[in-house]
Amino acid sequence: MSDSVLVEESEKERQDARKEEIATRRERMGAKEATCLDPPQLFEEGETLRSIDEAVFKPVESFPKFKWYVMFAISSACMGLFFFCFAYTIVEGIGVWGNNNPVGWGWAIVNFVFWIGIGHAGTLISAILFLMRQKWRTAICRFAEAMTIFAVICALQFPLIHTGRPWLAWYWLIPAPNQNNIWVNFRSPLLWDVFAVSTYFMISLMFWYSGLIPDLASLRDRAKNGWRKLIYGILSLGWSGSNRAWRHYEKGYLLFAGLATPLVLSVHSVVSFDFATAVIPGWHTTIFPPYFVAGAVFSGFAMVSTVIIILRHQFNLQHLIRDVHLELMNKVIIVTSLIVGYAYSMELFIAWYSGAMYERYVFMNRVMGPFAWAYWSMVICNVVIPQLLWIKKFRTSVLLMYPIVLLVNVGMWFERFVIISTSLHRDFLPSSWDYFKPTWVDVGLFVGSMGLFFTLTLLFVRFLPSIATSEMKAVMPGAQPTHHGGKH
Amino acid sequence: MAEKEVVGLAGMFDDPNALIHAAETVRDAGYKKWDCHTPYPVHGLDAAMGLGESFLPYIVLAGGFTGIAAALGMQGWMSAIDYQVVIGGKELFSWPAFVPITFELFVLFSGFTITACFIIFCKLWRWNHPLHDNNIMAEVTCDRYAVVLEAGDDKFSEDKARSLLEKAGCSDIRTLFKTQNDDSFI
Amino acid sequence: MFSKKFDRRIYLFLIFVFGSGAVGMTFGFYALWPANVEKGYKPEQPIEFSHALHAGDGILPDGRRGMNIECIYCHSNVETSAHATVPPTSTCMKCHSQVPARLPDGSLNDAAYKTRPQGMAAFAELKKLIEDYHGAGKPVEWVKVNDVADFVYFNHSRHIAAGLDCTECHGDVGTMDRVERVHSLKMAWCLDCHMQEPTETTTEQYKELELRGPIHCSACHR
Amino acid sequence: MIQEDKTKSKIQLFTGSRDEVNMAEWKRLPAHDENFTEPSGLDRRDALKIMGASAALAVGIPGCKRKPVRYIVARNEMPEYQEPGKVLEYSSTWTDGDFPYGMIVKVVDGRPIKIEGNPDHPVNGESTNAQMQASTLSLYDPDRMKEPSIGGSVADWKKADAQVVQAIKGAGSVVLMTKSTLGPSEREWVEHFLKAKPGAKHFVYESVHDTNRRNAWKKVFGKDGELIADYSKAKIILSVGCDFLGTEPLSVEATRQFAQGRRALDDGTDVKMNRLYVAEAGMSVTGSNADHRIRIKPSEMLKLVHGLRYALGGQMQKLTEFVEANHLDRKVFEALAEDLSANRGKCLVVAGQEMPESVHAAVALLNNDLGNFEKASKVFRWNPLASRLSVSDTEEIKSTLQAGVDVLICMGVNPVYDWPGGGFKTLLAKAKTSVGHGLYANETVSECTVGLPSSHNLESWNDAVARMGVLSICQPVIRPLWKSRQEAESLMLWTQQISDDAKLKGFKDWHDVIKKNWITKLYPGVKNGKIKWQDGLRSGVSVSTTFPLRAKLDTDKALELASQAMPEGGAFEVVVLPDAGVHDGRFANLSWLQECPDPVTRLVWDNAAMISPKTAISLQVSEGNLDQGDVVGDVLDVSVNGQIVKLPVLIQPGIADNVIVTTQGYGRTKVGRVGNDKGKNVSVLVSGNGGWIQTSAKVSKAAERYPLVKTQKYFKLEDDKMDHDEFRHIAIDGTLSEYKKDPGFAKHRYHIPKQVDIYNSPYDYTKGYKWEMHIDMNKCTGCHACVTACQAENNIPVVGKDECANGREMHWMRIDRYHTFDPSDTEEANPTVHQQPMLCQQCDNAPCENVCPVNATSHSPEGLNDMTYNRCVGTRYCANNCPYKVRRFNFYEYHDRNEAALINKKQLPQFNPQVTVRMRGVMEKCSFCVQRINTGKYHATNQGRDVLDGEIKTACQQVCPSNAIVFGNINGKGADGTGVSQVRKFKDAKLSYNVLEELNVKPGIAYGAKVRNPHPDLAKAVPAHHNHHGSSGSDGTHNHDHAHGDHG
Repeated sequence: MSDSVLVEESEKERQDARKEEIATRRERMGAKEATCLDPPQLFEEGETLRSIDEAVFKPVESFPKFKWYVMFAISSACMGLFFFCFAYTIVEGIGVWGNNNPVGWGWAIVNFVFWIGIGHAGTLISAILFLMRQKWRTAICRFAEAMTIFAVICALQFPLIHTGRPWLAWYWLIPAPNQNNIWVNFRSPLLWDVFAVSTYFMISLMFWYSGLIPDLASLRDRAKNGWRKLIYGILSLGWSGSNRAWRHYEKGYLLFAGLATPLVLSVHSVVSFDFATAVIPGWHTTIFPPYFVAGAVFSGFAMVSTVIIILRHQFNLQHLIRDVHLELMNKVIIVTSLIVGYAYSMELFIAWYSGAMYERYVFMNRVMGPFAWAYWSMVICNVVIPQLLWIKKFRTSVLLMYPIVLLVNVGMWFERFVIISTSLHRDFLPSSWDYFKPTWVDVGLFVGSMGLFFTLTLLFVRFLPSIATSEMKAVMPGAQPTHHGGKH
Repeated sequence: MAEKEVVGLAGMFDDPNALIHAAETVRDAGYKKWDCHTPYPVHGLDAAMGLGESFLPYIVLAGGFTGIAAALGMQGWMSAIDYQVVIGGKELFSWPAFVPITFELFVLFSGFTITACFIIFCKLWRWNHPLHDNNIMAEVTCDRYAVVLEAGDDKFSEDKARSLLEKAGCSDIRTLFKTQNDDSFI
Repeated sequence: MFSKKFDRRIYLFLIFVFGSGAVGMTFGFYALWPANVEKGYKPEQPIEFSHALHAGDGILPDGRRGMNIECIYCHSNVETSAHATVPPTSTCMKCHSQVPARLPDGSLNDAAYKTRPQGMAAFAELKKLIEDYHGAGKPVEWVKVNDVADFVYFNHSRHIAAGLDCTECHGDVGTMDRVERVHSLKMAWCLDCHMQEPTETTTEQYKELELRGPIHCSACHR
Repeated sequence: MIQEDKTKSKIQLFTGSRDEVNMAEWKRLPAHDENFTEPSGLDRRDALKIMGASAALAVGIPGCKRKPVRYIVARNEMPEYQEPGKVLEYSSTWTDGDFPYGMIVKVVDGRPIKIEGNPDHPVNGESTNAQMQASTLSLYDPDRMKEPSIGGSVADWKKADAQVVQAIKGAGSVVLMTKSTLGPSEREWVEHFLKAKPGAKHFVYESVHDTNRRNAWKKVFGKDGELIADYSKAKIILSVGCDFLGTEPLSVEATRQFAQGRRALDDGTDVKMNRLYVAEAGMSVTGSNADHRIRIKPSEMLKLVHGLRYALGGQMQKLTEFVEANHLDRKVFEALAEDLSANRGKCLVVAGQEMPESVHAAVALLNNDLGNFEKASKVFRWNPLASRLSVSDTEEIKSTLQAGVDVLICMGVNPVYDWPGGGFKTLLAKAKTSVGHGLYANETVSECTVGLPSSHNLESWNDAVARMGVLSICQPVIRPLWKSRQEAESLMLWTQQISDDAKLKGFKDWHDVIKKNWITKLYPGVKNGKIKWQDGLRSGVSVSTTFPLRAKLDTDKALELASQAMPEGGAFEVVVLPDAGVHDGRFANLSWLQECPDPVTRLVWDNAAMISPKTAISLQVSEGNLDQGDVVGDVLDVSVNGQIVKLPVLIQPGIADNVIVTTQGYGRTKVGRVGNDKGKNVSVLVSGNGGWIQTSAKVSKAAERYPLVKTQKYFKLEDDKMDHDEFRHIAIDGTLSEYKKDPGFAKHRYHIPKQVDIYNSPYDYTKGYKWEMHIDMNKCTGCHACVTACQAENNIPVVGKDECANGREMHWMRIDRYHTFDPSDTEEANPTVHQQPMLCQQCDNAPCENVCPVNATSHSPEGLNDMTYNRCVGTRYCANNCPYKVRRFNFYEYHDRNEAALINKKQLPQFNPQVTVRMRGVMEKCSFCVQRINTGKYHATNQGRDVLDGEIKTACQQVCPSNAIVFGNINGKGADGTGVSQVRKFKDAKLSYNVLEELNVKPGIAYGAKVRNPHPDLAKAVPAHHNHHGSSGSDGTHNHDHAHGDHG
C-alpha cells in the first residue's frame, strides 16, 4: 500500500490527449448521427484504453476512502455476528432456531436458496450474456462473477450449519472411503446439492479467476512497489498478452461460458429438486426448476444493481458502469419479474385445476392462511412493484430504481420463505400442523450472512479490479481492427 | 557493461489495424518463432498470424466424458455393488436419480480440463518473459500492441528483422536483451 | 524480478506445499484410520490373568503347560445371551479354592495346597484375586479389550449358533498371555463377513439375498 | 456393581422367566450406598459426544487416538437367575394407583426398567394404563424423600421411630389417616393398631374416590360392596357422566370389555356392535367414543335419569318436557328409550363417581327397571370385597382434628394439598405431633413434625385384593434406593411396640406378614404352604372363582334416595375431574405423565378451565392466536363458595354450555422439580364428601393471560376457508348400516388414482419375515397408554412445556384426534371424535429414505424403515418429507438439558439398554420396537424355528387395553401353525385401509375404519360428511378394483 501513488498527469495534458483521441476515433469510425436502432452507447466519448485502466485500477492502487472503512467496519461486525450465531448454534443445538416439528427447515434453508439465487445472476451475466454477445455485460460481469462466488460462500454456510451434527455432516456427505464401508445416498436431492453447489463454486471460481488473469497482469505491470508486483505477478501466472495464449484463452473462456450456462440452470434446478422431488404439497411441483432459475436471475440482477449502484458511486465509475447498463439490467428484471409472476399464478391455477385437495389447500393456505402476510409481501415486491420499471424514468433514475431493486431482494427472500414454511407448516395431517416463528439466532445468521457477503465484496473492490478491463477494452469503439486480416 | 545477448526484436504499434498488417507481413515472411502481444484479444489476429482454430474443445469434451464415466461408475458401484442399501423401494441402480450428479461431474471435469489447458497451452506456468526485462510488458498490458520476433527463429537476424518490422509500418522498434543471469538454480 | 530463477522458486515452493500435504495426509490417514488404531490394543489388566495358561494348550515361556479349558466354561452365557459375559470371581474360585497352584517351574506348590487359601496367595496375582477382590468383596474392573461402540448391538448367541468360532473375532486367545485385540471390530470388518456367500447356517431370508448375514442397518443398530 | 459393564448393558429379552425373588438375593440387590445411582465412567451419550468430537477433530494428533478406557465390572457372586443383560420378569401388583392391577416388572441387571400387565391377572391382563408405565420413572425420581426428618432436620429411622412410638404411647387421641387402597394385610394391621391403641381413630382419605357411589349402593342394596359392570355383555350402554374408559378406577378392564363389544373387523359376518350413549357435561374419553352424545349440565343429570325411567314406564311426556327444557335433541332420547326397552337385561346404565348419591340411586332403579340385576342378565355382578375402602366423612375428620388430637399420622395421603375447600394446614397444626409418611416430602409431609420417606411400589412387599377372589402379591424388585421404609412396615413396627399382643411381635418385617397371610388365609390347612407361596410369587395373583354374586335392590330405599333433588343450577356450573395423567396429583412429578397429552384435549403440563366454544364467546375469552403460534390465552376467575381460582381457558367442543370442566392434580408446590408450580390447584373448588360438582359458580374473565400448550393444535378434517368438499379422508369412519351394505366402504370413500411404480423393489416381501401392523380404530379409545409405553420402552426424552409449545415433543407415537360436526351444528358444539394412533408407517416406498443424503434411514428386507441414529447428521429432510409427520428431531440434548423438568441423569437406570440413547441433532422415530423384533428373532432362530405369531409384541401393542393394535409377520402362519398370521387376517379385512394411500408410499400399517353404531333412525346425522363423498355404497358390488380401474 505504500506505493499507492497515482500516475500523476497534469489535468490539461490529459484533456488534450483525450480530445485528440476522440477526434481520431470519430474519423476512423466514420462519424454519423446516432439513431434509436443503434446499440446502446456503452462508453462515454473520450474514453481511452489507458483511461479505463486508470479508472478501474484507482481503487486498488490508492488508499480507500473513509467511507470504505466505515462500511467495512459495519459489515465485518455483522460477519462477527454471523460467526457468533454459527458457534452458538453448534454448541447449543438447532433448538436455538425457530424450527419445530412440521417446519423442519426454517431460515437456514431459506437463506441458502436465497444466496444461491443471488449468485446465479453473476454467472448469467458473465456466461449467458457472453454467449449472446451482449457487449454491455463487460462493465458488470467481473463484479457479478465475484458476487457469485461470495454469494455461494454465504450459501455454503447454511447447509452445513443447518444439520444437527455438522461436525459429522461435513465429511459424511462426501463419498469418501470410511471404516463403516457405507456410502452416501445418491438418490437424495441434498446430495445432488452437494455436488451441484460445489461444482458451481469450483466452476465459478475458475471462470472468475481466468477472467482476472489479464487484469492482474495489468496490475502487475502498473505496480511500483515490489511486494505488490510480486503478489500480482504470482497471481497473474505470467500472463504476457501473447496472442498464442489469447487464442486458447478466448476459446477456453467461451467453453467456460458454454459450461456455466447449463450449469447455472442445473444448479438452481437441483436446488429446486430439494422441494420438487418431495411429496409435500406445495413442494411437489414440476414448475419448480424453471421457476427457481427465473427467480434466481431476478434476485441476482436486483442484487447486482443494489451493490453496483453504490460501488460506481463510491469509486467514480459512472462513466464505465453507465446508466445505460442499469437500464438494461432493469429490463432483465422486468422480464424475470413477469416470469415469476407467471409462475405464481400458474401454481395457483394448477393447484385448483389438479383437484388434489391437499395441493389446493396448501395454496389456499398460502394466500389466505397464517402466512398470508409473507405471501402478499412476496407478490407485491416481486410482481407488482417491478412493473414500475416499464416507465423509462424508473429504469434510468438511480434514486427511483434503487428502492425497487431493494424490494425485489426482499421479495425474493420471502419467496423462498413462503415455499418452505407455508408448505411444511400445514401438510397432510392436520394433527401435526403448527406455525413457524424465528428466533434471534435465525435473524442473526441472516443479517450476519449479509455481513459476510459485504465484507468479502469490500475486500474484493479494494484488492482486485472490479471491472474486467481487458474485456472492456476489447469492446471499445475502435479497439478492434476495421478490416479483419485474412489471407491475402 | 558487457555486450548483452539479444533474444529478440519487438515492434510496437498503437493501432490494431497496423498490428494486423504487421502480423500478416511477418507471417508472410515465413517466421515461426514470433508472437503478438496485445492488451486484449484482437479479432482477426489469429488468422493474421497464421494460427488455426484452437484445439481446446476436443480436449475439454474428453474431460467431460471422463466426468460422466466417473460419475456413473462411482454411483453405480457405491449404490449397487459395494454396499447394497435399499432406499425407498428403489432399484439399486436407480439411474434416473443419478442423472443430476452425472451432469454436475461432466461440467466439473470439463472445467478442470479447461483450467489445465489454460495452464499448459497459455503457458501460465511461466512467469519469466523477456518483455518484462525490456519494460515492454507494461505497455502491452495497457494500451499498446507489440509484434515480437524471437532470436531463436531460424530466419532471425537483428537487421533483417528490424527491416521487416519497418516494412510492416513500425516506427518504434526495440531490441530485447537477455538481462538477468539465470544460471544458478536458486 | 520475473526471471527463470523466480519460476524455479515457485515450482519448488509448490512442490514443497503439495508434497508435504500429500505425505502428511497419507501419514495422518494411516495413523488415524480406525482399523489401525483399534488393532493391537493390549491394555494392562488389574489381574494378570493369562488366557494362554487357562485356555491354551501350548507350553508357556515359563514352562507351564496350558490347561485348555473350554471358553464356555467361564464365558458361560455366550450361547444364550447377547453377552459372552466375563465371569464373576466366584467362577475363578471354583477352581482356585480347590486346585493347587503351580510354581513357575511347573511343580506343584504343596505348601500352598496345604495352607490354602492363604498359601496360594503367595502368587501375587492370585493373592489379588483371592484377597483383594474376592475376599474383600470387591469386583474386578477388567479393562475392556474387544469393545464396540454403544450403538452397536452385537449378539454373541446368534453368532455362535450360526457356527462361528470364538477365534474368528477374538483371535487365538489361547496363545495370548494378555488379551489383545486382533481385529478392528469396525463395521467394515463386520461387513467383510456378512457380505460373503451364504453358508448353511444362514437363515433362508439372507440366503435369498446371497448374504451370509444381514447387512441392513437395524440388524446391528437400533 | 450391578452392571456387567458400567457404561452399558445389552440384554437379551425372552430369556427371562418370572421368578421369585429369593430373599437372600433380594438383600443383595443394589441399594443406595453402592454405585448404582451415580454411574461412573462414560454413558452412551458421552461416548457419542466423544465420537462426534473426535470426528470433528479428525486431523487431530495421533497421540489422542484411543477412545476412553472402559471397564467390565465383574461381580464376585452372580445372584441367582441373573445374567448380565438378561431380562428378569417379576410378578407384582401396582399399588401406587387407584386400582391394584397386576403387573410384570422387567428387571435388567437389577434395574427395573419396564412395566407390563400380568397376563394371569383377570382384571387387566397384559394391558396397563399410562400411570403404571410411569412407575419405573417414579422409582428413580431423584426428588423422592430420601431420609426421615424430625422438625425439618434430617434424622435416622431409630430416632424417628422412637419419637413416633413415644408420642403414640403418651397420646390420648390418635388419628391415622390412610389412603383408600389398602391391601388386606394393611387393613388387618390398621385393626391391630386401633386395638393396640384404644382411642385411636382411622380415617380413610382420598381426593378422588368412588364413595358417593359406594354409599348409595350401600343404602339401596343394603350391604357394602360394589357393582361390577361387564361392558362386553351389554348391547346398549348409557353412561351418566361416567368416564369408564378414562379416569374411572377400572378403566383398563372396561376398555377391554368395551372393545370386545365392538367387533366389526375380524370378519364381515361376525359383527358385534354395542351402542354407547353418553350424557355428560365435560368431554371425556368415554364421550369421545360415544355413538350418541348428550351435552348436559351436571345439575340436570338426575332429571335425565328420572325422565328415562318415566319414559320406560310409558310416560314419554316427562322425558319430552325435560328434553325441551334443556334444548336437547328429542330424537336421541326417543332412540335411547327405545334401545333400552328393547334390550332389557342386555343394557347397562352407569353413573360417574362424581355424581351425587341420588343419581346413583336413580341409575340403580333404572337398571332394575331394565332387568339388569336379574339373574338372567350378565351385565352386572356384585362384588362384596371392593379393592378400595370407602373414604371417611370429611366433616367428621375436620371436627375430630379441630377438637385437637395428640398424634396425627398421615400415611400416603396429602390433605394439605388436596383437602376439599383447602385449609388442612391449620387442622394439621392443631395436632401435637404430626407424622407424615410419603414418597415425596410433599405439602403434608413437610408440614409434619416427623416426616418419613415411603418406599416405592417396586421396593415394597404388599398384597392387594382386586375384587372378591382376586388376590395379588406385590413384591419388591429392587432394594430401597434411599433410606425409606414402606408405610405398612412402619405401622407394623409401631403397633408391635405399643401392643401387648405377643402374636404381633413375631413378625420380623412386612414380608413375614404378607407371606404368612398369603399362606394361612388363602390356603388354610394346606400343608406345603411354602410352595403355594412361591407359586403365588411366580404368578403374582391367586384367582378363585366365586363369582357371580348378585344383590337385590331395595326399591323403596332407592326411590327415597333418588328423590333427593340435586341443587338447581346457577349461571355457571363447575365440574372437577381427576386428571388423566397425574390423577389426583400423586403423579405430578412424573414427566412422562405431565407430557403425555390429555386423551381428550391434548393439553400437556397444565390443567385448564375447559369450556364450550359458545361459552367462550359469551365470556369473550380465547385461547390465543393459535394460527400464529401464539399459545398465550385468556384466564378465567372461577369462584366457588367465595374461593377463587384463576384458570386458563381451553376451548373444547363437546362441553355443555356454561359449564367449566377442570381437572385435579395440578398446582402442586412440594412434589419435586418436575411437578412444582405446574397448573393450578383446584381443590378449593371441591366441597367435602365428593362435592366435585358445583352448581352455582361465578366466572369472569381475569386480567392476566397464560400459555397453555397442546401437542395438537388443529382438530378439523376440513377447512373453513375451503369448499365443504375439501374433506381429508384420513380417519375414516362409517355407520354400521353402511358397513353392512359395503364392508369395504373405507376404500371407496374417495377416489384413489391407479398407482404405478417406476421402480421394482429389490426385496421380495412375499417371503420370509415382513413386519406389519394393523390398528383397529373401532377398538382404540384414545387412552394414551401406548404413548407412555412407547416412551418407557424406547428411552424417549421429555422436552418440557416450552419445547412442546414450539412443537418439538418427542413422542414416537401420538394419537391424532379429529372433530367432525354435523352440518346443522353451526356452533360446533357436539363433535364426532376420531382417534387415530399415528406412528411411523414403515412405508415400503418410504419418502424419508430417498431424501437422506447419508443413508441414515434405509429399508430392511423385513419391511422395516430402519433409522440409524449413529449415521444421522440431522438434515431433517426426512421429517419434512414424511407425509405423516412422525419423525422426531432432537433439537437439544433433551436427556441432559433441563435439570428441573426433564429426566435427568439420575434416571438413567430406567433406560432400556436395548435402545440407543439418541444425542442432540439426531432424527428418531418409531422402529416397530426393532429391539424386540431382533431379540425375538434371534431367540427363535437359535432354536432353529420361525418366530411364532404373537411371539413378538411391540410395546404399544402389549400395553393396549383394547387390543386395537396387532403386529406380526405378514407372511407368517397363525399362532397355531396353520392359516395366516393375525395381522394378515386383519389387513385383508375389507374394513382395512391405508392412510394417504394415494401417495403410493405403501405403508406397513393399515387402519381398520371406525364403524359407528348410531341408532338407525338417527344414522343420517352421523357422521356428518359422508353424504358428499365417494361412491354411495349402495352398490354392493362396487369393489376396490373397480374404484381403481375406472379412473386409472
